Amino acid sequence: MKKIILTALVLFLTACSPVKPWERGNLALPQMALEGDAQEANFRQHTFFSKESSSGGYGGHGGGCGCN
Amino acid sequence: MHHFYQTLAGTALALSMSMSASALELNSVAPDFSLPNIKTHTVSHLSEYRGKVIYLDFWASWCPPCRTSFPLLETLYKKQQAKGFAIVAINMDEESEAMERFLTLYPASFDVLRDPEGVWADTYGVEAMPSSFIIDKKGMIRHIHSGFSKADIVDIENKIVKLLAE
Amino acid sequence: MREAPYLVKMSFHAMGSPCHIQFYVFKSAQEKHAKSVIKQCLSGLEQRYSRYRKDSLISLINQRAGSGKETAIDAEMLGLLNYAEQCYQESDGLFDITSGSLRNLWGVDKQSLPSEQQLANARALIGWQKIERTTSHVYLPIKGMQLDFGGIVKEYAADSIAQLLKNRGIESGIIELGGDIKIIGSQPNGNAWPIAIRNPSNQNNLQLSLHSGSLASSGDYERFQMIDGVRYSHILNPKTGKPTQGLQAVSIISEHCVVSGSLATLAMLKGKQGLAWLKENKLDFFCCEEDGTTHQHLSTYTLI
Amino acid sequence: MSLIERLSLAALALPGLLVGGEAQAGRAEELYHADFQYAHYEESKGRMKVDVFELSAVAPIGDKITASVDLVRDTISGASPILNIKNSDGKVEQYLSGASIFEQRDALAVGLSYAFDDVNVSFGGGVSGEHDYLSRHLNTGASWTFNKKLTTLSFTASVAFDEITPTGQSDVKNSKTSQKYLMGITQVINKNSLLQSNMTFAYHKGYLSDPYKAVYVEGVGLEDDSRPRHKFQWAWLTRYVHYFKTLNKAALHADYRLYVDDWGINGHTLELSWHQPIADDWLIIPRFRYYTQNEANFYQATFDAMDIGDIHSSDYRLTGFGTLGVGLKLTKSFHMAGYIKEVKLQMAADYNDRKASYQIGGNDEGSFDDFSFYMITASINMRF
Repeated sequence: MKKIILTALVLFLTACSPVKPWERGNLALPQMALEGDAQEANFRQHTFFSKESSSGGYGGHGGGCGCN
Repeated sequence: MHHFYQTLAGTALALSMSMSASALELNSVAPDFSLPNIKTHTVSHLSEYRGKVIYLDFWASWCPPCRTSFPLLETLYKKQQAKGFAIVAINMDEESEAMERFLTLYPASFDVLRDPEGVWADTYGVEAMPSSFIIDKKGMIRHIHSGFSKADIVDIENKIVKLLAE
Repeated sequence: MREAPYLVKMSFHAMGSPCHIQFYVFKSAQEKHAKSVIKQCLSGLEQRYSRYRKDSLISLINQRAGSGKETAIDAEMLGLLNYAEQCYQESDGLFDITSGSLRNLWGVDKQSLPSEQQLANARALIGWQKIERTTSHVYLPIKGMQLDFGGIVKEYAADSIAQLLKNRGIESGIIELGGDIKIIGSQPNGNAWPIAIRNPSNQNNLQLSLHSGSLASSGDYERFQMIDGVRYSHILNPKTGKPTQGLQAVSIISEHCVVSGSLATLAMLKGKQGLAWLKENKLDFFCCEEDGTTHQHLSTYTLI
Repeated sequence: MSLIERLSLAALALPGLLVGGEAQAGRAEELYHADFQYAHYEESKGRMKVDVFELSAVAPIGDKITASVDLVRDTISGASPILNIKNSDGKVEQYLSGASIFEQRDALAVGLSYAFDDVNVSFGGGVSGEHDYLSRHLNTGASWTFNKKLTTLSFTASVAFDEITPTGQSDVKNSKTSQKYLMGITQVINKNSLLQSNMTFAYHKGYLSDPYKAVYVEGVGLEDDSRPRHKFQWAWLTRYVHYFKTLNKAALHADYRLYVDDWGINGHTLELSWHQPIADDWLIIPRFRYYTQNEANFYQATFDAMDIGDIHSSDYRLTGFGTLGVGLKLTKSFHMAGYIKEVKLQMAADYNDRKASYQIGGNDEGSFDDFSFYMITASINMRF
């Protein structure tokens, strides 16, 4: 299983077309944010987590304007 | 662990090598360009600013550090303008409305030019948003600076003052 | 099919020594642009790091020694200082760029040995740990302290020019600045660049060919002085304040010229243990002892 | 590393050799955040109701450190299922807890994050408790952005220590510890789309049963809910976001999560949401969610003397079922140049219907467990 994931990731990394730093305007828009409203997302996931058995997966960083 | 460290160093080297291929170099001539000026609605050339110390800034309205930088750059410009300091801010928003809305919130009295396709950002090898190049009176790039945080304005002003005194 | 590239040769004087640069280009525009980039790089470096120019950044720092006034530095100077610190640590204090003040005692024109008192005073002005520096400023706390980037800047210039030309699509060439050599890439027909290392004791030079990498030498076959019939090298040991004894000359081959240069200087500074140190670190070297015997170890690079 | 490698690495930091821009440290945003949210959750059949008040604040310290604090108060009321009984004609009915329970849960969490050039590390911890339950947790995480800032690797790890002292059994103190690890990658695919894929591993050890739930054993009576003392969970979430400039700059969000645990449960979650900008700075976001899971291998609605082992449960969360949900979210943001830089209002409502028959592959458990629930949130976020 691990090998498939790794090869998928590597293939996938190389498949992306290079995006120049100044071409990230669309990715930085609020409607494109993975975590638009943290509190609302946490409440929603916490509710589903306490009503269903599945949980996990959410979290992590990245995307957006890539400014530093 | 040792082996891992070495491969990590190896990849870091490879990555850093590939990243820097297109960037411009310190102490090289700043390539001249001509871009539409949003105030005069004419085309401005970098060479028009020859003899001045120039803070050339590549920015866009959607980039948070640019919001931090504009008010600070505006004060710096007002303070040093008389001594032969110019700011050329190249906006790269795809649509000019977004830029206009930004400039109503963060007014700029220095020159703002338009480069939506990022043609000159490519030539200057912009690697991060925002990126700025400090150019001396002889047209040479003396400092390259990517990103922007509040504390940077002090260091930038020192460099500008030093170059103005040259 | 791209037309055949043609060879461009440049010979000039920079950083106090003769320089020869050769590279292949396809169009004259490329040649013109490359030449202007090389001149700007060298003049920029000389203007900032030459101790002989009163207006250079180094002179400004040295003049302000002990004055309480610190000097702002940019990313390049910060990089050089960090690199010098690495060399200082690797040589446990022998490679010390604050030994600038020793230069005056052992200048080429001096006819007599400096007195013990003069040596003691000079030693008091030396010590890398004495430098006060941050990522944006540097300050020499004692009046008379002097920084000297000899052994770093000329080799750094060779590496910088190679990088500048590579960025301009020039893949074949060789850069020689006062004996320090950096290869841009092998010749268009695939051959390596022939190089000769001068053997100080006899005239048959060592022939060598390099496809890539760099070669830098340290030693006293050009800069040395005879005082009362005794030969003194210009490589000075910051701990004793006296010229090193042991090896007469060392040449090192490695990827970056700045690394080859500092390793060669380090070997000379090791004095009597120089040869053992070279072997222990498995370096590619050619060296000649004071009695004229020569040694060499070339693993990754080939002899003609 | 050999001498020559050490020197070479130091040499490569010289601008002349590694020619290019200076990478700058620090994080993008240097603003203070203050967010307040009210949320309400309510189930059908007079079951549980929850009101949640949450206050979060974020403050930058220097140009590298960011501190955060989060305060939450839940008030829970209403009834909750405790038991399934098989009635005289063999049909299963669900019994709710008689008295209307009223509980209040308070939680505090704090965090610190430090931004290097391309790496961000964070540490945090918190405590949350009710009259019969105390949980303390610690977490840490790191993210590394590289490949011209197009790729971000994230790693998080957290550990939680929970203690349960069921009401009416003050001498009993059951504890459990949970460890959770996440590794994920976020990749910009092109100007208009990005993908995030995270994998989480969770391992729980200790008292995992529910003290307030029981199982009905035909001909014998009732037994306490009794689950294994360890549980391993694995989840793989993939999120895709795509920008549609021509549809008035809308964005599609599509998430799929695969879940497996060693209690025999496999779960699939699919969420689709359409983020549509309308007028200036209004966003209208319709969304759809489908969830399905099968039952745990020790779950039965009711038991009989033959099949009652020492591990057994009738908890409605461990059976097989599916949930269909729809929702709508509205946000409006105001941008200003003064002391307050941005104010954002958010309102959202979701309706979810859970049925055994919605489970993939169907399920003949009967509808005694079926119920629906809705969620409402309203929040104000301020940046200054």
